[in-house]
Amino acid sequence: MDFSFSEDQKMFQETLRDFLTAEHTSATIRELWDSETRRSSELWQQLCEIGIMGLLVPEEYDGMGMDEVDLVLCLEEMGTHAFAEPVIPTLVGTRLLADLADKSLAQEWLPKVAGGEAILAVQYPESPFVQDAHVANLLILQKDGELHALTPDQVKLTRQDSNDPSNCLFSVDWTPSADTLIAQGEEAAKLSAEAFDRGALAAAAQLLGCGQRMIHMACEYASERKQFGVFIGTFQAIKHMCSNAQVQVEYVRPAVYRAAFSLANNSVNRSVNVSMAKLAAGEAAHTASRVSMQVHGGQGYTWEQDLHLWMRRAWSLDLAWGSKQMHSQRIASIVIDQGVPTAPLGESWLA
Amino acid sequence: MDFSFSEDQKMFQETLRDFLTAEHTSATIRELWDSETRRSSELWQQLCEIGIMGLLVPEEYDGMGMDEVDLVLCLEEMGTHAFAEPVIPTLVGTRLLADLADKSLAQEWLPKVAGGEAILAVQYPESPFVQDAHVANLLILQKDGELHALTPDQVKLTRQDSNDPSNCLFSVDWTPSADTLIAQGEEAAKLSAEAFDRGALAAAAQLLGCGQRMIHMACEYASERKQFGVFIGTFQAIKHMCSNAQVQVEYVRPAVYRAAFSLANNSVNRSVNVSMAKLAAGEAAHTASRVSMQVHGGQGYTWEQDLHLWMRRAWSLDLAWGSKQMHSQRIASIVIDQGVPTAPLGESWLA
Amino acid sequence: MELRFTAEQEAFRKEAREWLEANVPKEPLPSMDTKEGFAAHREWEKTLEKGRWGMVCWPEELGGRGADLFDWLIFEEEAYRVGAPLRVNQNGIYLLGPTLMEYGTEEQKKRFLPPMASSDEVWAQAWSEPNAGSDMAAIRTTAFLDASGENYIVNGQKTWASRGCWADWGFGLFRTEEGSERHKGLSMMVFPNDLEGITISPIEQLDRETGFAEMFFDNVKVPVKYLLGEEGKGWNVAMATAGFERGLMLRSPARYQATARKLVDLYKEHEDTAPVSAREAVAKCWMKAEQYALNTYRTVSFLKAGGKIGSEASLNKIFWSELDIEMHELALSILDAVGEILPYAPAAKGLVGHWLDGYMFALAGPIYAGTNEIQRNVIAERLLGLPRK
Amino acid sequence: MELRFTAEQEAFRKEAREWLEANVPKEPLPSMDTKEGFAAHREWEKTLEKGRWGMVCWPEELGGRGADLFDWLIFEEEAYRVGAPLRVNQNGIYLLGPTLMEYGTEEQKKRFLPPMASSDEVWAQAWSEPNAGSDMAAIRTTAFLDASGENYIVNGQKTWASRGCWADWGFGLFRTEEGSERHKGLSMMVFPNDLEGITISPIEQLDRETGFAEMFFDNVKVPVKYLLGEEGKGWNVAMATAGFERGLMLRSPARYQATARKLVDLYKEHEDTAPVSAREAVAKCWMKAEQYALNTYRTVSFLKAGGKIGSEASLNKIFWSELDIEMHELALSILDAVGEILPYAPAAKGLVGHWLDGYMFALAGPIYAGTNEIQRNVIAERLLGLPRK
Repeated sequence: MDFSFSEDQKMFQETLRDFLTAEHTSATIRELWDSETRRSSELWQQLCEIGIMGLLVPEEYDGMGMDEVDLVLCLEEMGTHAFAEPVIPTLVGTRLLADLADKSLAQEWLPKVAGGEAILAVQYPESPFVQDAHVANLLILQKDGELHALTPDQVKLTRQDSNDPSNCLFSVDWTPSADTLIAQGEEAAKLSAEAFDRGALAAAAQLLGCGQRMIHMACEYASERKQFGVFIGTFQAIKHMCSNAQVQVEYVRPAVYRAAFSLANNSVNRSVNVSMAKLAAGEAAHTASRVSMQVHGGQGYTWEQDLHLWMRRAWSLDLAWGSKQMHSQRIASIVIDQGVPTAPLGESWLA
Repeated sequence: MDFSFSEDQKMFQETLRDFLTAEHTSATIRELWDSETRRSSELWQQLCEIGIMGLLVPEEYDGMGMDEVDLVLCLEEMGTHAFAEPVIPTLVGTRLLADLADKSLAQEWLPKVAGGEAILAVQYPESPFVQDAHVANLLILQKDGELHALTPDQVKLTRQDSNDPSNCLFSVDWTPSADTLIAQGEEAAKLSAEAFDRGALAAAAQLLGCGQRMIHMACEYASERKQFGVFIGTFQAIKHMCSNAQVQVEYVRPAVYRAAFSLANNSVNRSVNVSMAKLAAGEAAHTASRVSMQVHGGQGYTWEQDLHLWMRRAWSLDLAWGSKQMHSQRIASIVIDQGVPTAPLGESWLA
Repeated sequence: MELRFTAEQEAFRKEAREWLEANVPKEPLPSMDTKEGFAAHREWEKTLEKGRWGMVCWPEELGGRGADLFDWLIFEEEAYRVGAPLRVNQNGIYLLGPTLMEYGTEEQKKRFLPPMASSDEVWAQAWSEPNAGSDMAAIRTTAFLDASGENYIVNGQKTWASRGCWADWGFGLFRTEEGSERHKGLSMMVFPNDLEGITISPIEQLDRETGFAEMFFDNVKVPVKYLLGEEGKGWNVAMATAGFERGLMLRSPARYQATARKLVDLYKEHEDTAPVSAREAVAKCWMKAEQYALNTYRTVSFLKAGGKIGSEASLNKIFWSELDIEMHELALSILDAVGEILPYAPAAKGLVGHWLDGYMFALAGPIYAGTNEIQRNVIAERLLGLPRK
Repeated sequence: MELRFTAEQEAFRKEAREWLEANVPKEPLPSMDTKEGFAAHREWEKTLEKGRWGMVCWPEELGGRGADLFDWLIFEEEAYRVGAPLRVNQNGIYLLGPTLMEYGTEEQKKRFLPPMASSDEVWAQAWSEPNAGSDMAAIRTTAFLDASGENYIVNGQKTWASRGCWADWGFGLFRTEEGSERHKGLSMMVFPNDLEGITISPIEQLDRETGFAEMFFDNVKVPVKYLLGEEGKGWNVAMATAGFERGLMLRSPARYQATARKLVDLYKEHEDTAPVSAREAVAKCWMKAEQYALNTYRTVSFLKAGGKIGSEASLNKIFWSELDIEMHELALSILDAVGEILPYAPAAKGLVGHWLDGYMFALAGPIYAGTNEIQRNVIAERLLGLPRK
């Protein structure tokens, strides 16, 4: 029993932090918003050099063969920096391809993923849209319980602009065929469920970082802004709203880490653990948004102030990979209808 | 269109206020708690002398033939003073007897009610218990859609002690017979529905007074208690929690008065208007309880401090005549399933 | 107590409904915080004026109907019922108008009210300054009388001037007494926005529209006749205006009742997929909108009987701003994954996205017109009597 | 990271479960805040001691098992699983015990820990005073050294002394330096409750039980050997104890997980009549209990790796106290009209009423061990770095 991260895992996070702090400022985000694809191949290359995209790629495909526990602090760090490049679908697609019974797609694509030459998009039934379909080199799509893999020339995309300009959503028109089919029946169901949980965990981790950052922004602003002759951070109203948000965010942390462990070990409670992480993270980030906005006052309502970059991230991450309400209903159905799968207070409930 | 009360109505409230302030202190409540019946025939007599119990009794039965609008401020005042004598069941029973097709019971009992010689108890299906059955001279009970009237010798009572010692609850064992039957079929259904709404409005009005009083108690305490060298009422945390409670209570007021008007005029929206009043009053009183308790700190947690007398009233009034959850579900079913009975924003929606 | 509308009120409602149904533009106007939207909304004001519906409770000579506030509430209900455009001159008709009627000279009333009623002159408000937000008494923009005694010379900066980009006139609070502090020495003034020395710079808000502006004053000459109320007593005048803002007029109940009814419809459309908890939550929102309306009718009864409202306005401000957010959050949770799509995106089909727009706007509610934290202080100290220090 | 229990931990759990199932009284004990309940609970402590389950993470020579805090958490889970009695000596074993181990002299440890472990000596805590509640630094009860230098002479009044009515010993904070103010000049001391000059007066609480007492000190002689830590440095010692109280030990996660599971069962029993919104609310409570447990395991991992916790304890205090109220309110709303019936009423059938009892107790949660408002100040200033002034 040990909840702590290894030195390697923490160092990985620090490397990423240094990179994002230097290369991915709010000015970068605003520039990307004004760009054609809203995605940066330079940032993607650098990310791959750090090793993030090869992390989940098995060693036989030139990757590092590591797991979600190795990754989760990095995902959190991306949330801290409102980093929105298509990391989540690519990671989810990576494991999906690696886990296919037929290894040919993995052989073709995973070395490219590890090398930063391929981006993956993954559809899941809980959303009508596909994220980052416009920059994906391979799209893994679902229809009638089947999984299909398509190349960009095989799909027609319609852009669906989101409230979060960093969130690139598309409706995808496509036709399934025997050539595109990669899994069906039980295999497809299992892979699809795992993919969804993996995406949800990743989004939860980013929400955690994002929520914590918005609280810090609020505290910084409240320590600089004066009204009534004092820093507004001295007012209990401000203090207590920040504290309440912090309580929520703090309790998200272990839920996210536990969900990462559950995924890495395919625990029997994987789905409910992931849903808890995603729901709790979505709610905490929402509280942090509201509090930070209120602390910033009118300033927070301007385009110029950076807060909204993070608020929009929080909103779109909350809706991605199952919204709060979807996960809340999934938890209810597992906890109430199916009964908690472990014995009441006992056995390996933690994992 | 006029939301204001008449001078007479306000004067009635003031008379009651003076009486309760003088004769019904927290010491009175504590004494009653230690008494056999927890009810005071002296207080009841004085209340009847003021005229409260005859207010709803039609003039032909020696009453004043007035309505819920004339009454609602007095009910609120009772809540302010945590006055728990069996006013609500007696008022509800009064109108029920008056509205029966067969007038013989009204002729027999209503002059006694107006004269302070009879107390009524009324059962309603939303509760397994009957309030004040032990002091009632006539019990109006329900079974299988029929209404029955029984005298104390015809029932067997089992005391069910409540968290609120002022709330005297009983399970009632009884046998319906042709002799006890007073209404059935549509008549019974109509009278029973009206009785329930009338009881709920009365409880809502008492909750309103009770909630407001608990906020005032909190503010008084916060203006006297010092910590950190200042009155605790100077802390924003205390101020803001009291303000939030006050916002809630303030918006209950017109909902309660409107429900009284709807009952007095048997408006088409009577039931949903009553449910709104009861739900809003229950929630506001609950918030006021929680806030007042928190402001009082440890003091509020003692038997010695008076706050809990009002807290217990709020709890038991909330559960009486349909709980928050019951009324919330009734509102949902009327507003969502049946559709709002008035046109969208138009016609006489207010009444 | 009589909560049924009179026959006259019902007739008034009928007339309003018929006129509105015949005259409200079939297509929603573009946002009033864009140049073309502002013009379109000003056009709508002229249409209203022609029908004598601009401010029904204003005197007939101002294009009103000399009606009471109940009629105004009824008109608002009917306007929201048919989805009439919002009021581009709200700073004028709802806030400055009532203030002028209370504090203005006869000359000022004659000069300003008619073109306000017709929206020939649209008004911006200019309270806040960069360092005077919640703390409005920290105002530093000065307006000192010049040697001739004919003009105030205004210097400084205002911010969050709503409608500041397009409006013709502005009003605000200025420090007229040298060396004065806090609430003292302030005066309320109106001014044409095109005076020499005024520079207006739009503030780009969350939705990239510019409903607000910064206003810079560089030795701007404002004639003394534009002083509203007594010199040095501006704080009281401003508080009266703020009371209108927080309280009765800025946010008429029909606005929230209309949203609540749309929310019920939205829920019914999505009943199969909405979270089970949404059902009671929707009903509760509907109830709160109703409570807000009831309280407004109650307040109007009280005013009609000669009552005055003061700090009670703070209760309103908290109630409507929190309700607005609650309703929009709930709608977005019912819409689930499509809730983030902008109105013009194909999948939004022109409707979904308006809940998002509404939410973005609602988020500002607990901030403008005095943050809800300030309102809670007011309630605690003035209504509940908690000690200031 | 390894979130599976080790084979040793599983074996420990099995042993604990078997022992508890064999030894936990079949009938719940009377409340520990009644005379007979206190005695019965002390008896249970002796049973625990015999099985070496009193404090599993204490050293073997104190009747413990030299186990780590993970084992303690596992033991607590198993204890709540079978509904074992609560710990009457919690002020001793959870709060003073760890403090003694950190600040006590060897002699003090030897003198106090063994009878604490066996509950031959049950402890009361005596922090608060009538004018020092949230503001604990306002303590006025004095303990000045007498001329001989052998005794402190204690005068004053403590209040909210939990278990004060029946406990054998007490500990508290006293002002030992004349003229000192606030956090300075305070010292932590232990004392037998039957010393001459101590008068104990029960405080009747909401449920009419007397879990707390007032303690009056009238020239009470407390030997200097009962000073804990340095003279004048009592604040630091007390803060360490308060950290245990708010943080890890006072409220073990299993307590809330057990309540959450009961809540799920209650909901299932009443699924037909419960409000539709209760379903998601129940699931959310279950989730929060889980989050609290996870965070505790995380904290223990951190401590095991040599970390120290300070102000983080304030986060815990808010989380468990609010969760406890949330769960009990939800249970009462599911029970609806029968929710107000006392446990002994016939219709309560012995079960329903316990949710009410639990709720009454939970209401005190945001108040004791430092009000949640104080905790929010701590979080804001010490964890988030917001300015004090």
